[in-house]
Amino acid sequence: MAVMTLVEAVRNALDWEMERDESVIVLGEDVGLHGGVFRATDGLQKKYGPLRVIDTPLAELSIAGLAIGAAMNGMRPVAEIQFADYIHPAFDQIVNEAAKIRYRSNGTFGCPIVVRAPFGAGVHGGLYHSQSVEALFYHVPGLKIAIPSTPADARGMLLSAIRDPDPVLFFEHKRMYRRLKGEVPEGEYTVPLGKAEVKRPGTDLSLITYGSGVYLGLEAAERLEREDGVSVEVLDLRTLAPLDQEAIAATVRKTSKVLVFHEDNKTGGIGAEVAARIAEELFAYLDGPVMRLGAADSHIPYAASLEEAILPNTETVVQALRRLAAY
Amino acid sequence: MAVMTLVEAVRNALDWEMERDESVIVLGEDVGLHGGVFRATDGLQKKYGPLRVIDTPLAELSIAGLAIGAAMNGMRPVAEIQFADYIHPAFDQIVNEAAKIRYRSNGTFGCPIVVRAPFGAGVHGGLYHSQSVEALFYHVPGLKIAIPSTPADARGMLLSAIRDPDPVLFFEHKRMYRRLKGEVPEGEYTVPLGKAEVKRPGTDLSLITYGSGVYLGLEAAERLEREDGVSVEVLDLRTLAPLDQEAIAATVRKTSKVLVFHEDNKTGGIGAEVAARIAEELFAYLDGPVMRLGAADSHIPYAASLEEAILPNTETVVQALRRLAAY
Amino acid sequence: MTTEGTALIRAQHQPEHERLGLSADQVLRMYRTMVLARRLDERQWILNRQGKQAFVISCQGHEASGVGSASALQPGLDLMCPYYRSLPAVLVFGSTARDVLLEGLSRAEGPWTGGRQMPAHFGDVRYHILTSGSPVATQIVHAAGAALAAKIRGDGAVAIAYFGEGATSKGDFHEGLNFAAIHRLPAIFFCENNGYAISTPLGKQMAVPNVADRGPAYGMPGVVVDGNDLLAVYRVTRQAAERARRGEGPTLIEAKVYRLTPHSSDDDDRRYRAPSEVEEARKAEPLIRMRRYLEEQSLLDERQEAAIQESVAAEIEAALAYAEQAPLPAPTEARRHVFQEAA
Amino acid sequence: MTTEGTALIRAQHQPEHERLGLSADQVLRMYRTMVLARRLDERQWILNRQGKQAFVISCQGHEASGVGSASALQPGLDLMCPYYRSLPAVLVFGSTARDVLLEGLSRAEGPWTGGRQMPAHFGDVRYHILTSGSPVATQIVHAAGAALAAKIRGDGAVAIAYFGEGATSKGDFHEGLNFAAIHRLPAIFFCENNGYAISTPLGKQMAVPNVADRGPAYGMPGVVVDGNDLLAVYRVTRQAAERARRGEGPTLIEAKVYRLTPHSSDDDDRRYRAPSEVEEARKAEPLIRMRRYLEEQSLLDERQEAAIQESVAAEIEAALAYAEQAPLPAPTEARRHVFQEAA
Ligand SMILES: Cc1ncc(C[n+]2csc(CCOP(=O)(O)OP(=O)(O)O)c2C)c(N)n1
Ligand SMILES: Cc1ncc(C[n+]2csc(CCOP(=O)(O)OP(=O)(O)O)c2C)c(N)n1
Ligand SMILES: [Mg+2]
Ligand SMILES: [Mg+2]
Repeated sequence: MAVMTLVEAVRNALDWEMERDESVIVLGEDVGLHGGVFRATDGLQKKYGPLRVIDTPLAELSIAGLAIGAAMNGMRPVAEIQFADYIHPAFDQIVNEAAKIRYRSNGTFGCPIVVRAPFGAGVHGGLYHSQSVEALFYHVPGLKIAIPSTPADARGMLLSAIRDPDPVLFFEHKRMYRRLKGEVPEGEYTVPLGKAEVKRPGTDLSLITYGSGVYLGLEAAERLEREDGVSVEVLDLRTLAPLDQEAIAATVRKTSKVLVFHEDNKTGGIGAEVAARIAEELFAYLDGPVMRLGAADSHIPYAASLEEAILPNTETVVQALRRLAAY
Repeated sequence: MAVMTLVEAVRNALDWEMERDESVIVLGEDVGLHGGVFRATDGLQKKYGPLRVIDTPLAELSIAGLAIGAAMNGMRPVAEIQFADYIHPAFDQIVNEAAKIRYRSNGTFGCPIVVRAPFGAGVHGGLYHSQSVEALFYHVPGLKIAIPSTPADARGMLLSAIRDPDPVLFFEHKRMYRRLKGEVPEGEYTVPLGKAEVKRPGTDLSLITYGSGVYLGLEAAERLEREDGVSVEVLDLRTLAPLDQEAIAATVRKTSKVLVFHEDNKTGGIGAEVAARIAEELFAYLDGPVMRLGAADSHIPYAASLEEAILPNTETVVQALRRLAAY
Repeated sequence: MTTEGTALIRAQHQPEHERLGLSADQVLRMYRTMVLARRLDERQWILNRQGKQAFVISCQGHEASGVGSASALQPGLDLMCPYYRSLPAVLVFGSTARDVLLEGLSRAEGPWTGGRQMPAHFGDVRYHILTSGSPVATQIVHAAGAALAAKIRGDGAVAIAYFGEGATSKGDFHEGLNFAAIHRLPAIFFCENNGYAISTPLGKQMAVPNVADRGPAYGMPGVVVDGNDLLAVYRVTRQAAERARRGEGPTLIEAKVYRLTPHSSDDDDRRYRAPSEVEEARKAEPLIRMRRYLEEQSLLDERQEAAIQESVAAEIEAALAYAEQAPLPAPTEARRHVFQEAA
Repeated sequence: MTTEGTALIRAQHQPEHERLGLSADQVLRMYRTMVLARRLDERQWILNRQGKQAFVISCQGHEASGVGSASALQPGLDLMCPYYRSLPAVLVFGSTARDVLLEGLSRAEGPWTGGRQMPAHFGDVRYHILTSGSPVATQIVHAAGAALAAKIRGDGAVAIAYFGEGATSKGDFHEGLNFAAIHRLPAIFFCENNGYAISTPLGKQMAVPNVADRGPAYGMPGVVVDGNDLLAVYRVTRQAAERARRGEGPTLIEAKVYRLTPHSSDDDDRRYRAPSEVEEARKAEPLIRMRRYLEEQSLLDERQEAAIQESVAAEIEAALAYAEQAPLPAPTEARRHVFQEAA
């Protein structure tokens, strides 16, 4: 096993899959010669040529639309959106086209595309280099949404995403691109979509989260263990759509107290659905309210003093867990 | 008071406000000479001229973008998207621009636009003339979302929306455009945004809903009263963003059993947020799980036999209410 | 007189279809497809009035542009991204009257959508016709993507996108054409300019007289063709396909046509255009025009015309009989195919 | 020799700025604004290296295009939709060194965003500079919308949108220009073509040599101008503004410039362009060019040049001193202005 950063794991997965499967192509802004502004595609154009690693014009609608057209003609395109904040121009192509192609054709066409994008805040990117966009697509039937939180998951899940017969949105937390390092199995190693993972077992409280929330959550859990003697289980959803209902049920049944947490703002976030499901389906197991924590319902400002006031942090997670433990 | 259909109430509101305020303009596809495919703008171009009632090219991105630019230059544009299903090309302009203009300019600019669109299913429109899109915008800070369920609300809320200093998405259920008739106060009559309304008081169960859900809900409530002697309170949210938390709390405190219901598909819908809030903030008042009901997590097919299998109806609402009553 | 001179004179007198290398049989088949499209279209309006088909959107007036262009391509190899007026084109690629009516009546067996979409939402994987939805212009980008795939594989296929002039106003048109031109993709962008987008006339859609004027702005030829003239459409499309297959890149073709019906069965076109304008247009309509050509070339007489009409009518009635007895989609089907089902 | 002849000769020898009706004072002021923009830009790179300003995105190479075009408009009447390289243009409309550095250091008092956005996100309601975000090309449509409002009110204002050549690939460009042309709006679409969109060269962005070639495709003039030539930019922009005010509609202007810096402080341009190319471009850069012109016209000597440089430096240092002591935004501000606050 090699040690890789998150972005290296992404690149490695792309390389592996392009080597293995000729129909895999990569397209996006600056992905070729430049290797991507985060270097996720570094070296791929040199290796696979400009026909398979395509520098597109500055036009996200068409990045998605081209991927869809190529997918309907036998390719497995992996489109990169330079920042998740710039996926919105492609919203129609993703939501009205990619998500509906299989259904509207009565199952005769598929749309096996992956749309990758760096997302998330905490890098002083301001309103337009900080967004979490997963919740905007979450309501749309026909889309899968994956957010790996470790380099190993990133590699394994990206391979699964590329091989998936349906459109997958694959969001990579940009703040974790280089900070995170971890052992990554090489070769044929896949992590299935739709499977959550307990990143830290615990018995008293459940923290259900994903993405950067896993790290804040693990830190908070350790503090609670140390300072309060409270044992927190941290469940990393990994795939948001489809949700791993069994894993959610298992942790709730185990602890009966749950905090759903994400970096993204609270209202209408992924946490709303997770919490609503628990409240409806696992009501009988609950020893307290299903609590939620997310960023303030605000855009994300640039100045550090402002950004910090919007985003959750370990301290706010600890406080929420303590409120929950008090029930 | 005059009796109007829903679409007449919309037209009447536009006319009233264009007469009262020179800065109000209307733009969209076929809104001029043709008067709109649903006739919501019928006669307005004749009365106010082609400078204030503008037939745009077939290009929703720019319909929204033009409205934004005109709003920043002193106008109060009311943009029509011909079907809510075609609002997605304008997603970027609405989400990345309109919603963020006040925040990003530190409060120095505003974006007082209204984007109106007919939405909703049940008219055999298939995947692209049936969508509910409110949940796709619900997560975005800076947007208000209004869905009137009666002609009077439509007129009163649309006047409030046009006068609102911030962007308002105003969705009108197309199946109710002509079926619904009701008394509508004329002249200066506004219904404030952000205020829900109890459309039917009750004591045993709460049904929280909006849009077409109000009608299915009222029918179901009557059946429960008649057949089961169970009293159901029907709360019409009217404005989804911002939610009327007080009204929600009031009905939950009153009945302690709640069904959140909408025509839109369930996962990640508005109901998720409403249910999650109740589960978190009103846990102590609950005598049963917060139940949700919505369409199946599917696209909406054209054939009647298929569409009926996806959408909720009075019977499914009655069944859900009975399950709830059984707690 | 030199041999060359004789050849020249013969060429001048040579009927257009021969000059294009088309046999009498081939043009007659093209004409029959136009007739089939028209009659199928008319039949659907009747079904609509009978309350059997909830919605109709027509190809009437678009028969020469659809048949002429699709006939210049290679079914089975080339790819088509149709729009809702592409009935004549999809018939050329392999779709049948039965397919049309199964979908018109939203039967389970409908090969394009199985009743999940409104009529005229073409898409048949067997014939390389990519699935289409209702949003205008999105398929233009798909055609560029399909052409990109063809170029990467080097399989020699050409992708054609069909769309109206209203569709050219959307960003999809701009981005699709721009990309195709940069990468010299084997694509044809075929605009059927019928002068209206629902009620919106051309002058409110663009400030230039021709959609084709935009080709050069992307670095591709823009060709205007009389969309009522089957053979002219065939000629320019074949040239575009040859160019594409030579690796020289895409072409924008604008066929000037007229929509002979209201926008759809939900539309009342008297609100925005004079009936006299429609009547005027009927005089130049593509079926009459082609019939006259065939008569002038002595390829068609009244008897033969009647035979075609009869065989088309019989084909449609047989298809309709089949479609009417075919079962509606079962409610249990409704939730399938949101995602691929486990094998 | 006739009087006419003499006038002609005089005109031929007349300095370009006089021919444009600009006084010596006016061109010197324009030159000073270019210098101010350049020095402010350079200062921000130093602040970046000092760890004081997290991000810089430059206008270096865009000074003549920004100052020349904005100077041809009427600040206080006309509207500007800037992009992140519009520092020279916003200085003309009223923004100051202090504004720039307050925003560069993300201070609460920053008049554009109060520290909510990255540096170079211009927008000042006092000067009719509409607020800008980071998404490329969206402001092109806003300019059309602002021009529509101006036309409806008949207030004589012109709206100008600034953007790079990369931005022209987005649907926003297409839809904005198309609408403006149809409605003959008083708008100017001003493209600063610096040959790259981050790493992507022009040839991967479009298959035509000039952005301006697209103007006629929308029904508006497309004008190419040497963006290193202040007075040439001024001339074509003034013509476009006059045309707009006469009600004749919009103009697309393409100023050919070169980006003298990496894309931003996060970019390493050696990955995709040769340092020699940058060196070559420096020889033709707009400040040197304008200085030479002023010297040739005897409007500027070394002493005067030194005086300008000194006064600019002093202005910047005073602004920086102010900005550095200005408070950062209070955390309590963070949640404000999502919606308008109750009065
Ligand atoms: C994105 C989008 N917006 C609006 C519509 C509604 N609509 C359907 S067809 C049409 C007009 C299309 O005009 P044109 O492209 O000229 O094609 P035509 O119908 O004239 O053949 C409109 C506005 C749509 N289907 N998609
Ligand atoms: C919609 C969108 N996509 C991507 C980006 C990231 N991005 C910022 S600037 C830029 C290049 C812009 O190129 P161009 O328009 O030529 O302007 P230049 O920077 O060269 O002046 C890109 C890709 C963005 N800001 N917005
Ligand atoms: Mg048309
Ligand atoms: Mg550039």
